[in-house]
Amino acid sequence: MKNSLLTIALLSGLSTATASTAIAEDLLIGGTLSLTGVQAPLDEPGFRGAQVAVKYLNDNGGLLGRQVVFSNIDGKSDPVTVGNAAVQLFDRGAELMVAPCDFDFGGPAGREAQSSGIVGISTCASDPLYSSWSLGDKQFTLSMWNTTMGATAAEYAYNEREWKTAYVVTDQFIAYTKSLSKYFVEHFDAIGGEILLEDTYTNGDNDFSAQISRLQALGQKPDVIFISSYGTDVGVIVRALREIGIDSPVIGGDAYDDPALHENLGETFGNDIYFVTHTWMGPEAGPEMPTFLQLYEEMYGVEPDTSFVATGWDTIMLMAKAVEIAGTTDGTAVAAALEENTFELLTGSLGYSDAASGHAPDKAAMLVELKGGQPVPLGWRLPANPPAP
Amino acid sequence: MIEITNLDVRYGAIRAIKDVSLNVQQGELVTVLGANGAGKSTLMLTIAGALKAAGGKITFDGRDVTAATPEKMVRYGIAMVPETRDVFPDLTVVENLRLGAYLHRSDKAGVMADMEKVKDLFPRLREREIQAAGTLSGGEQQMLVIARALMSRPKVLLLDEPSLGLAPTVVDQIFEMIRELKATGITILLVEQNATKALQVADRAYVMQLGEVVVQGSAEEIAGSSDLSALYLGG
Amino acid sequence: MSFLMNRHTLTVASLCGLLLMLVFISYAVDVRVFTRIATTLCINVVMVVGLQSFMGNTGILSFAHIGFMGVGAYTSALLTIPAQMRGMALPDLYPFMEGLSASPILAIFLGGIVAAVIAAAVSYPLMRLSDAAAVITSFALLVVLHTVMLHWSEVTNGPRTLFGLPAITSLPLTAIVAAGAIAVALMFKESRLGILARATRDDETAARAMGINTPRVRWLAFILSALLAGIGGGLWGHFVGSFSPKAFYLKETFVILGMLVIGGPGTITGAVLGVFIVTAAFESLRTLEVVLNSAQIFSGQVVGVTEIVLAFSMIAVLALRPGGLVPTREIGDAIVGLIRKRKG
Amino acid sequence: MTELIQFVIDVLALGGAYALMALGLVIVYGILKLVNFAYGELIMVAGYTLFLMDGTGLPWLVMAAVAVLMSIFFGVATDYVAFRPVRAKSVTAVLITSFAFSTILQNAALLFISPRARNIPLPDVFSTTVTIGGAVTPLRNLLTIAATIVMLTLFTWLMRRSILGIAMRAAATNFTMARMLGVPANLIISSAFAISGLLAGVVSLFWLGRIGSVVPGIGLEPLLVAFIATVIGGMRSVPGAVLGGFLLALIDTSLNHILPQDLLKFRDAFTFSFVILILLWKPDGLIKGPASGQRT
Amino acid sequence: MQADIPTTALLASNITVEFAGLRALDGVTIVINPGEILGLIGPNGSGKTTLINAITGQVPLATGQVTVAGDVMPLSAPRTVALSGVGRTFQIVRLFDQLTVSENVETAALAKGIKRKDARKIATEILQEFGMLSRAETIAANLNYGDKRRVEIARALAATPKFLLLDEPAAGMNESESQMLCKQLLELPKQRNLGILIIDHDMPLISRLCDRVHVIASGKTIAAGLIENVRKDPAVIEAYLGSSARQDA
Repeated sequence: MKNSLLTIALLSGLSTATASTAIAEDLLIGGTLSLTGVQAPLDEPGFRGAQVAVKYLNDNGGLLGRQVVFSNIDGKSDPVTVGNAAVQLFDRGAELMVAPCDFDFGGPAGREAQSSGIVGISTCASDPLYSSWSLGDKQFTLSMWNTTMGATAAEYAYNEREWKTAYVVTDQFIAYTKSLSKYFVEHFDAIGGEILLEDTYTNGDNDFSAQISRLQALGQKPDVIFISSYGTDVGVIVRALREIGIDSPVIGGDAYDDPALHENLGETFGNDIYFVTHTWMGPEAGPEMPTFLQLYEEMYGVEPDTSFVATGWDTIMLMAKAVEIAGTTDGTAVAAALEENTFELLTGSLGYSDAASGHAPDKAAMLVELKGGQPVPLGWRLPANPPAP
Repeated sequence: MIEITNLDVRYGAIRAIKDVSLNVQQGELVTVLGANGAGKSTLMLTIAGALKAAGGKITFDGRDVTAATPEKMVRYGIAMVPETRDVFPDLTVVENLRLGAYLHRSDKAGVMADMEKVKDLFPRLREREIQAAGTLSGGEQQMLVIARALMSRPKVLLLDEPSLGLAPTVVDQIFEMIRELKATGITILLVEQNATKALQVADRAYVMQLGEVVVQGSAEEIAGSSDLSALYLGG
Repeated sequence: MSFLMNRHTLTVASLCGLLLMLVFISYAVDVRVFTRIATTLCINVVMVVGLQSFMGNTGILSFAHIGFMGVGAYTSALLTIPAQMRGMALPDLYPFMEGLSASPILAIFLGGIVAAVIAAAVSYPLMRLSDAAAVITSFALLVVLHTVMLHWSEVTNGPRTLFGLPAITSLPLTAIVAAGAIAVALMFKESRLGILARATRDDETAARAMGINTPRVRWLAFILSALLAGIGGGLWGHFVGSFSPKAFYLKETFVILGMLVIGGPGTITGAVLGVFIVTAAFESLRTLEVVLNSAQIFSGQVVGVTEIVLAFSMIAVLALRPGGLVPTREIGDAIVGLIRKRKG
Repeated sequence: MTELIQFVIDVLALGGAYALMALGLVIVYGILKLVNFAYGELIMVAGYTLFLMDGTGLPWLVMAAVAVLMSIFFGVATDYVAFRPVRAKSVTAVLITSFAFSTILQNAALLFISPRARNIPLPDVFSTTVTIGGAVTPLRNLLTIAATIVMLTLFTWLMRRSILGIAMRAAATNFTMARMLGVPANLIISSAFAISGLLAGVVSLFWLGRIGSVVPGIGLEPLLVAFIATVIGGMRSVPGAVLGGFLLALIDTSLNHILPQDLLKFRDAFTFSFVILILLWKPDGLIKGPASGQRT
Repeated sequence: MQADIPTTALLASNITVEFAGLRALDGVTIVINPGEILGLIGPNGSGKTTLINAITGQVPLATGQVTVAGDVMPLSAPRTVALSGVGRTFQIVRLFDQLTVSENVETAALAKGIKRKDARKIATEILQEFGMLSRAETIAANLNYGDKRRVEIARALAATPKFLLLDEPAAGMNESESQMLCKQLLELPKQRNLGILIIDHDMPLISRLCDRVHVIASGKTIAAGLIENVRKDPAVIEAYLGSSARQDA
């Protein structure tokens, strides 16, 4: 019994060992994007976008003359699994790491990449915690930080629409949801708006009645409602508000950029909702977008339905451009290339500050409106003076 | 009608019934006597299908029913009135009776008629029909379980210690009813500790001791034999 | 000679031998993934053997075990996250806790002690209950612990990922702790308390009629079980480096419970074997998942196969072999029995 | 006044859903004295059935009926897969197998459908808002209350008047005796699971209607709710379960209004501590169920 | 009456037990003296087992109290009763099935706070006495029925009780097993200054073991005293055979 057990253990060890001997000429990019769980709506489109980019690179001669292999192990929206998956990928010889969205899930991959001396880029982590300060000098995020995202929302509300009072709901779920509210509140306050009430919500509660009763107790209807939440819960909250007759405009961050959410809200509830996100999947977004749209449709047969597919493409292309500049995949050299250059991407132009100042991304945001359950682009925005992290 | 041959029943390692053979003919009232621990109730539960036999054979109307489930036995026409007097305490008297007629649930008119019949037989139950069975007195509960058993239109009624724990006057009433039941032609197997009473109504009797049948014969023979007290209280 | 013949020594020796072999193989193979699996396995040994101390000896199903793992992990985290990281990792931390610090090894054990203290404080009255009521209260206790971890931002950083634990957990360390857990659990099982606990498990009424203080005996078993869970949690925390309260909830409960139920809750041998078997099965299935994924048989990604297989195995084991694979006899007993048979 | 009306509607709608959930758990517990940990997954099953039928063009009521049927089917399947093989062995074993079955269903949903939230079709009336005495409330809330009344009436009729209901009540107190009257044991148990599934199916329509989508883990909350409600109301008492459901809704809604935000997030911790205390005080729950029948 | 009872005896006085309104015991008073074997007999359902449960604190009393060697027992406290020196066996054997025979016997000593090593010694001695030492390491569940019964008695003895309440100890034993048990039981009271209460249906066995018997029927004491007298007591015969037995017999 004992022997057969050990044999099994040994065999499973060996099988992973053989799998790890990748063909030396290929350039392996590891990914720990979550294809399942709460994170999937953000990561899975990124995964699709990344595959388009890899095919594009390989069709055009690869990278540094080597074919690119992108291997993603499902991070299952679980920080622990993400960390394990990252280690497994480095054992297989991954030279670059595509980390999942958000600090909570992307962080473990970033930390493992850093300890292996490898450059890791998160497709869409926007919390300023996702920085060289917390993860190390070889870690970057493709996304703008929440400072920009929150400030963009605040400026749009106050400056462009003259909504003077706001009610803010913060999902306590992850660093992203908390800091997005924080920077919105900070900036809205700074430019002259008034926060009527800040309330909290916990992801998965599916019950918004307590918050509604507190909002109603205010006796004043807010000009705008800022909801920082995640996944289907955004839909739950908006439904609950609308059902009870609160029709103030709702504004939020890139978590709203999810077709499932738009469908969930539908024609009835999907109105007067605005969100700040990475880009717009239409030719009006930028010069390279039509090419990408065409490649994407060739690969999947459908049009992309969220801007998160662009984050996947951009992450791979950003890596490729930096590696070309550096001439190697060595962590230090690639990191330097990223720090010193500005890159034109589907999600706008992007430059980083140096490691000492956190690898803060310098990037514009796209504003989108939801009308009758359909997203409509409002254009690029760059807040004049975003709050400091 | 019931033919038991070489029956063995075990609780784990205990042989509660050892090699018991017994028969009951149509229309007969047969009583099984014996002190407690003799295995009488075990015998009844085994016939009713609630316990499994370890050996031997039980046939009913010529059909082998040794391994039949309790549900099956009722269907075949054997109704059991256990000594624990299991009324469903939260159900009303009528609900208890309706459940007794579970097998005939599609025959609504027939069940209504049966219900009237048993209420005639036990007028006390008519008085209490919408009362929860748990609130009845011990004697009334005993009537209810017998009445409920009758609702299944049994060919054979298994009565396990119907006098247990009842006041003497109530015991007399119960035995009066058993006599009346017998007059209707139903076959009855009666287990009793109260030998005197049982022998007064029975046609034949078996006496069990520590899991075995030690004496059998007609009610008169058994009643006449002087060692009955010895069997119960030792000699 | 008589020392070697002691069945308990033999049990501990055999089970530790299994762990030693695991360490040895992992060094021989020298693949990081294998080492990680082996390390996780050893941590699971601590967890499952801990659960066995309570469930096996008292016969009461406990859902709360994994909650105490969380307590241990968070305690250890509070004591070891470096000062410069605390601002980011625990932004809401109570000021008086900012100065807390201990060496990781010490912190892991303190985590166990804190878990044991909390278990001791909350569980005594629960130990009066049996059957369904006992299970529901342990389930409720898990929900309470989970809710507190999820929302006590000042200490746990709320539902958000806590990071910055020094990654000191190595395979040798976990193997040593696992061996220690096995020895402690066996000592407890064979001690006065252990026998009394098992007596209450087999027949509560008889135990009471004998004057056994059932709640107290169960309580002590529960404390030991929480102590081991806390230590397991600390080890795990320093292994993965970052986690959130989600890591200590139903899914993980299910895995730990599955390992124990399949192996056999009645014996420590069963508990350890359960961990090995389920881990081996899990890793093979995970490989299968990868294969299925690349074959693209299912529309999307293949996920959850491991859990489904584990669940069916649990049902099968409970239906066919309710005591698990090793229901009553420890491996030491079996060896002694074999030797005697050969001699006699 | 407006606030009061709002409060009452909220409590009744939430309480109705809670009561039906609790009832589904109690009906099985009453007969088998076993907790069905896979109960919440019946709600998930109904949700995914709705999702899968989206776009078939069937009238919503037909889809709802099919969803409820699926929930009933899986209720009975729970009995066959998780309970029957181990029922006679031990309480612990059944608790584990039902937990295992819940895992199977959840992961099957992960595997065969999707880990992502799926939108479910909802009738237009669910998005309608009505005003009663100045209080604005979704029509769905009123429908929930109506459905609760209908279900409770139906349930009461079934348990009081139908022979099957009487048999189930009888089996809850004394299983062997019920069998000795010709009541088939397995039929009774399967019926209990079927009714459990029916209740879960109906309640899922309203429960999921609030969210608009279904995920594999959706069943946990209803399970927890049913747990608390039954413990408050009495583990084996049918009226107790209903009362427990409404009481829990009252407590929840009141806490929402009274508790400060900082403490509100610990609400589950409070309610579950309360559950523990009740069980310690009265292991059978607050309202005593039917007498267990067996005399010593 | 109370004054006559030696302070070393077990006295259960005026015991009334009710189950849901049903009176299982009604004012029963019983005395067990050290060094004697007292038989407790009565027809089915008369409340014999309930009396043992009442004495050991396992069912709540409606009235009455239990005194063990002068100490008044608190209500519903089986632990206190057990630790005061009252051991018992059960109608349906209740062994710790997964424990070995030796461990089963040890538990009783361990429960009293005796150290593991000493408990083992006690167990060994008692098992030797019962001729079961060769089975010491057997898992209790694997014993045959008669041995289980004996282990249960051995276990009760390991707590060095002052009183032992045996509920049908010979039930299900065959003739030779029950003979052997009889021999062992007869020696116990003198050896250990032990008071034994024994319930059994086997009247020959009772008459062999006991001098004195106590008869209850329908929860009430109907007779008590020497066995020859009790057997002839009309009330007893009536209780066993039925109300009109006197006239008929």
